[in-house]
Amino acid sequence: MLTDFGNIFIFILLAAVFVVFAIFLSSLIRPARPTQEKLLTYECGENPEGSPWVKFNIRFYVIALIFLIFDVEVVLLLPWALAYKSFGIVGYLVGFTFLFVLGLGMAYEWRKGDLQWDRPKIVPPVLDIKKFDTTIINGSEPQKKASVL
Amino acid sequence: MKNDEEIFEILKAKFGDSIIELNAKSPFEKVIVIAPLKIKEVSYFLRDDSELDFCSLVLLSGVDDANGEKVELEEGFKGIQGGTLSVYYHLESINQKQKATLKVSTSRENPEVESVSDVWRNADWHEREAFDMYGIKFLNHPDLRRILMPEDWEAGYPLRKDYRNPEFYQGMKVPY
Amino acid sequence: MNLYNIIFYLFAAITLVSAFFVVTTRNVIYSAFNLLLTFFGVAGIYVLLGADFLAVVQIIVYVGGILILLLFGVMLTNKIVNVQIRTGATQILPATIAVGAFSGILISLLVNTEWKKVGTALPGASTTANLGMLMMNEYILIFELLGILLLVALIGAATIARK
Amino acid sequence: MGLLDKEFSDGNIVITKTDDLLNWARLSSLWQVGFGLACCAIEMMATSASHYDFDRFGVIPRNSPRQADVIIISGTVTLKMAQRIKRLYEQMPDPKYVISMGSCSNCGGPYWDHGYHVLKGIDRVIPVDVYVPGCPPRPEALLEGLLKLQEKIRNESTVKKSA
Amino acid sequence: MIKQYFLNTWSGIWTVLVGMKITFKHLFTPSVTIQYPDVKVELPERSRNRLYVNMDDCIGCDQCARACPVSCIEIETVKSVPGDEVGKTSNGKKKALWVTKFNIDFAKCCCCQLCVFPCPTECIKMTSIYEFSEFERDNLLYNFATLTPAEVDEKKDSYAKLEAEKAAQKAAAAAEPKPVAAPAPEKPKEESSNN
Amino acid sequence: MIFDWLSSLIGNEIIAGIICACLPLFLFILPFALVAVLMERKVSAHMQDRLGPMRTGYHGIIQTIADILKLFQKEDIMSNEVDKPLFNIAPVLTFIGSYAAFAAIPFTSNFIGTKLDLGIVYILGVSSFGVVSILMAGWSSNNKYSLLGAMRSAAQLVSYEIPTFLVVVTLITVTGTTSLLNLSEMQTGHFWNWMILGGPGLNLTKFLLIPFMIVGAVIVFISTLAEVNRTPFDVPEADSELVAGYYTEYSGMKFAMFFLAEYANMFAVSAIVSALFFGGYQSPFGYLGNLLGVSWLVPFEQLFWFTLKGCLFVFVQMWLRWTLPRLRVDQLMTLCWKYLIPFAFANLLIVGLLVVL
Amino acid sequence: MLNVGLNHFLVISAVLFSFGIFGIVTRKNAVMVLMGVELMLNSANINFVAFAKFGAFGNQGQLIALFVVVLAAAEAAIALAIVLNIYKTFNSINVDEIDSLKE
Amino acid sequence: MALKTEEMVLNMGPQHPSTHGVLRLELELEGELVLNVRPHLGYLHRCFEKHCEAMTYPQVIPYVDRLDYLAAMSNELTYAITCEKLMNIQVPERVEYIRVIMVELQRIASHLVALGTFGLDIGAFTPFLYCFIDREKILSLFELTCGARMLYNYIWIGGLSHDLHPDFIRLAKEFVQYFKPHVAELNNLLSYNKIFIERTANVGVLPLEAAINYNITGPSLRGSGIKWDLRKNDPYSIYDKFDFDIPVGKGTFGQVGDCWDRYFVRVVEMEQSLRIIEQALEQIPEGDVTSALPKRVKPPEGTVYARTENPKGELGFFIVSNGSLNPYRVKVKPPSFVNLTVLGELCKGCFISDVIAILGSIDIVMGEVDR
Ligand code: SF4
Ligand code: SF4
Ligand code: SF4
Repeated sequence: MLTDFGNIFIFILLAAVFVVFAIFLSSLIRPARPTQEKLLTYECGENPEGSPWVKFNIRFYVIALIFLIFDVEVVLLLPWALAYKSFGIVGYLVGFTFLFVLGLGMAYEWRKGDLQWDRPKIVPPVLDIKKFDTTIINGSEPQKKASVL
Repeated sequence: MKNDEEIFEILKAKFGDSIIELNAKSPFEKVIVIAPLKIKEVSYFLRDDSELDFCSLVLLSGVDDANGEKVELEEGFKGIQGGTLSVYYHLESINQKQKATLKVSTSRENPEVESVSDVWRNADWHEREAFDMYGIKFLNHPDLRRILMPEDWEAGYPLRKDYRNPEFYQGMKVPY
Repeated sequence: MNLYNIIFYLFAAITLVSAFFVVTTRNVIYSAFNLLLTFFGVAGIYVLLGADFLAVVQIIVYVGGILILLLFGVMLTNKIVNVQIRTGATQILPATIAVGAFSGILISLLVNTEWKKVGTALPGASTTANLGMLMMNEYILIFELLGILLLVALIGAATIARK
Repeated sequence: MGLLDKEFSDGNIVITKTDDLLNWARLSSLWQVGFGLACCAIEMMATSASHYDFDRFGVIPRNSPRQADVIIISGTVTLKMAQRIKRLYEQMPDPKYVISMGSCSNCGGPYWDHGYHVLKGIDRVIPVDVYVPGCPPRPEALLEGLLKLQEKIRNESTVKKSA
Repeated sequence: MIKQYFLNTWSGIWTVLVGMKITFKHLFTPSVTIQYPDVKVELPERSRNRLYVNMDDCIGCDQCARACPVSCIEIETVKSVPGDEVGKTSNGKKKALWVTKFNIDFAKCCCCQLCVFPCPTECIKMTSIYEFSEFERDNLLYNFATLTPAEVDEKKDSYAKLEAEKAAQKAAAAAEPKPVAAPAPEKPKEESSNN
Repeated sequence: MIFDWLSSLIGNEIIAGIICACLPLFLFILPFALVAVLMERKVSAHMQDRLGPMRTGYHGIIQTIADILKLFQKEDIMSNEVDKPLFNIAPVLTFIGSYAAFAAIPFTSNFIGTKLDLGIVYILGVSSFGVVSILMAGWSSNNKYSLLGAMRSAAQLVSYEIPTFLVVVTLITVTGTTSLLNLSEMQTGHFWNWMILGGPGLNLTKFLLIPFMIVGAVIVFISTLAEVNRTPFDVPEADSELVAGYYTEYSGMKFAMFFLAEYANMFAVSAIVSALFFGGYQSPFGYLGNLLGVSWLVPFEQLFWFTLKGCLFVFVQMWLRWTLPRLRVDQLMTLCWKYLIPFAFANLLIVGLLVVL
Repeated sequence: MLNVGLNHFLVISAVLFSFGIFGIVTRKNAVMVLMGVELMLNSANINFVAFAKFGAFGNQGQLIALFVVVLAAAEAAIALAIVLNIYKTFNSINVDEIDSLKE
Repeated sequence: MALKTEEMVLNMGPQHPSTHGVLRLELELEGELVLNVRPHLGYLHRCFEKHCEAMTYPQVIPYVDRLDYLAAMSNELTYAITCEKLMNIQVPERVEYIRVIMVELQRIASHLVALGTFGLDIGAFTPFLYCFIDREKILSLFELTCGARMLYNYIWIGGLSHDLHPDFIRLAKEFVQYFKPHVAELNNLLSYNKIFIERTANVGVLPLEAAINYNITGPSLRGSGIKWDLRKNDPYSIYDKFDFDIPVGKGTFGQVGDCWDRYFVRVVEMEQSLRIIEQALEQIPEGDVTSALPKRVKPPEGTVYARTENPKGELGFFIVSNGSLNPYRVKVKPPSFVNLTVLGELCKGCFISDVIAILGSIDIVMGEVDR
């Protein structure tokens, strides 16, 4: 008996076998001439400084956190979406409430700025110099905001 | 708009002995010669005085005057001893529409000039370049390293007139 | 020994072996990647149990969500510079004995209990819709509560992480 | 040890045919390290731009040397750069080829005499397959150099490339 | 705020569509590619690629070598002895030097054309040949001198003989022996300039 | 069903299954990848007034074969610093992730790898293998560019799963099925039955649905674009920033596998978009086979339309790629979380309401 | 015995559960502890589903399992956020160390 | 954010697709954020200044070409002007006109590369190739005139190496007509593209004060909103005869002085150059181009500094002459070099992708930076 998932399993196995086989086949004819330099990590021709395996940016993490919650939410919605029609408007309202609650969460995150990448306010280079008067050079033409779109 | 003489007079009045002379030898530009260790003060004044207002440093260039004695260091090779290295500063004021050229000269054996990289930020790299090419030491420079040549270049300062190329660098033959 | 059994043993092996590696490999990253196999194996077992929706959910949530989060967590919280990310383990021997004993008892209990068995027929083709109906009928409150739970988790997690 | 590392004594017909096929593949798909040095690099860019279109010859730039077959040294190689180029070259997987484009990489070009910081010819660091003269070489000249290189590859055999 | 939000959405979509329209239009414009090895465009007459020296016209004056910033031209000449028939240039000048060596190293040449202008006989020229890649760098050193090595030796010998004769004559003529100046090709005093 | 037919022919389901699994790989993906890579180069070339590969075969038609054969001969570098087991597994996993999706894609009405009811959900699920494999590749390469690329990629892929999911849920509310086969079957007949035009049937709801379906289709297209890392969402492998992203360190055949998986993915997502909104394998005008009464022609027609639609979307992907600059990482996230997801959310709610009313 | 029945699944789930516990007690890394928890949750789910099939639950078992998955996700999110927070405070996620670090 | 991720030092370059040659940037990263950028130069240090000391004045010109190899004509003009100032040579009218035409064409060509590669850095490949197609047209004009595509050795001290080709004026006019719509196309394809705007507007804002203190010149300075163009403010050659505008950054989509402004200044500058070319093509007088060439270039003793507005900014030559045939010292004021100094300042606190956008927008040429 081969169920639908059995087929999928065969697909997966086949994919693995295909890749392994292709790589194996190529190993029959490809050369292998490792040298010291060749085995260095590539970094634009420079010596890599330090390992890349350092702690990583938290931003990605928060994204993944939020994602996980939404992921399960959608998973919960799937059975709902298949079934709610039998319950008419009540069924819809159930899902609506559910979505609404999560929408609240989303709005909260939005307000709190979690959906956007933190970026420190870029301080333009400040120098101990006096303000520059452009009118001397530019003349006093009004600087209007041109809108292209 | 002030001409070179006027600028010289203003500076002379303000800084006295630090301003050495107004060199008008060249037919094209007059050069105000300044004592090497006073250049920073003068620069600050030049930049901040509203009459002068030299807001930007156009160019900072080192020059090997090669006015010392030529001595035979090794066989067939002439070195130079004594004499001076100079640094030229070309300044410009955008608002006042005026230009000025400053010059400092310092001894070849121990070339030390006050750095102006605080005054004009772009002087930073120009000074590093002058250090790289001539070995002029800029005092109080934030980060005086070689900039163009490799940092482990040991054969001296290539734009000096008595520079000689090494035979090998990191195992690579240098001359043709 | 039919195909079903073979596949069952296969998945059981995948699950258990990889789970074993998860808890014993010293490299956290390896553990995390082994977890992938475990989740996959468990998904296979769900399939064998006729819970296809759950199997897919397992892949989506565990592999696509939790595992990624764990990987990020590992990458984020380990000083990996120069040191292999290895974590120490404590009290291996006592733990092995205790856990071994515990699992022995558990297994014998489970096996020897006479579970009330009802038909072994596979549930109908689409479990998903069934689940949906069930959810809308009997577990509607839980469904909404889960929504609130997720909201709280979302806000909580983000708040904690942001601190 | 792959086939490309072995030596074959003489012209077995199958081997020759395989040889031809493999050579054909290598020569028609020369991926280049996307990498420019100086003025010649601009001509190299012009060569890959619409008017001359490197892509016609199957040459596409890959930024990572790991996936490239040919490195075009396009411009002045300074002593500071030479070690990096050597490393880049080394990091390319075999079989790999080098085109030296322009006077500068051929022998220091206009800088051969007084250039205290110019490497007088890239062949002092890495083996060169084709020298393309010119300063800068016209795009056509570079293409011709490429054709020459293809010619060279066509006549290669799977015998180890003398590198 | 809200308006900005929708405006952003709209301008995002719209400008993308505008861009797509442009690229789509280009999909059907004929390509500008020159199919090089099959089609070779004719280069303009002034095009500067490989140098060519018409040795029949070259008088070995060394002007070009001195004008070259890269010093990639190497010329060696030997004076002709009176009996030799060196030949004439096409504009009628009489040649006085045997050009024993006329090397241009195209591995160094930067195609700047500075050597072309000072040539009195216009025999060094830029051509439109650009296809001369080589597998070996040494092949890029072109020798334009037409004399064979044997001939070169012969010319050198005969000139040395002439010199020796002259020296002998001088020695005979002069009361005390004077050191003979090393034979050097006659150098015109004038500096090379640009036309 | 081909599978049933095969198993009755051979008499062994496993072998039939294997053959069935081989079919898309060898009959479809590999040829498609060959064509698509060439197509990419040709399309980009002609958009840029160039010609593209010209010298291998007539107009370079066998360029990709040369590429593959060459990659075959390339040395496989594994630098000292890499984490060898993971480095080797990553390409396999990548390809598994992209190939497993093909199991549930209906090529014709009677050829589909598996008649899984959960087809579309399953496809979205297995794509997470891709995420893991990318993290694996990036991490094991021990290269900063790789790791940066992998991190970006993972964050991007997971984020963009949400809008896709939401739109899929929207569609489920309309159609009540999660199987791509059923979904395609529903859109049979003529193109006005396609989901983009409100689905089958002729009533008010259908017309009300049209604008929302278009919004949904756009959202799905954008987010699938992001899921296959195509411009303008190609930040993970942004070649002007991160050299080659997470496969910077890969060479030779392993790199080829990433490449293959990328193109397979491209087709997979195009197929999904077309199956969801554009009738899948359905012909827009009815079938010639039905008209002529030769029923064996129908599957071929279906395959033709399916391929055509898939390729059309692949073409649009390429078109976009050669038109647009790329976004920055944070903008990518902003686009997803602040634009696509809210839109998809609202879309879902409105469509859900429309359907029950 | 080889024919797969309920007991087989129960055994698997029990072993998986034990591995989970083993992980929790032996590993010091907080993330590893979390992985152990995930294993345990999975084993519990296997039980639910197994009983859904063999027992008298019907599909309810599956639904409960689905809820457990959701809970697990929420738990993982919160727990990892906490781990992160701990890490920020103590610069370590070694459970023992944190134990001794807090006053 | 309390969590400090460890700093990661990432080398970008010398072999990197968007460092425009062989610049090496050492980025200190915290995740995606850039904390610090340390440029390392010198990978293309070709000892230009040493060569000058060994060459005669005319022989320097080929080397001058190789400074900013994207704008060789402009470099030659600057050098020629400097030497002419030193020797006090007045060049004929026609020469001036031809020079202006050439230099403005070169400005367009150089800007095309700048814009194209900027697009490439942002990720748009196609505009890059469109730019190169147009550039190729300009190069063919140059090739027609002096035979070389990139490095011309055309503008000599006191004159030109060749007169214009008889076809030149016609072809140049054709080019001007051909090119005009292409600017609009580039704008539609790239400049006004929402993604492009998002990537460049409000990124790398360079305030005017800083720009002037750093002595940033050229389009990068004008992007910060000041009409400072040597063609108007310190006229050389015959620029005072032409009617053209100086575009400045207006902060159309963000703050004044962001990447988009710098970019767009270049676009508008191309249009203005077209205007200059059109006028010059109309007014060009007849005459001889070689009449003022000095027989030998032997300037008197002295120092001189002269400068012009190059595509990249203010290029100047400081020549110390000791009265011999060789310059005693030639110091270049390389605009790219100076403009690059501000990079570290601009990149603090932005993302990796922004570094590339900023670097692309200040448009450097390594040949000039390293010399
Ligand atoms: S050969 Fe000529 S064009 Fe090429 S890099 Fe050297 S100087 Fe520049
Ligand atoms: S073209 Fe220039 S480099 Fe070449 S030989 Fe003539 S003068 Fe020398
Ligand atoms: S300048 Fe002309 S004639 Fe004189 S040596 Fe050179 S090529 Fe011969």
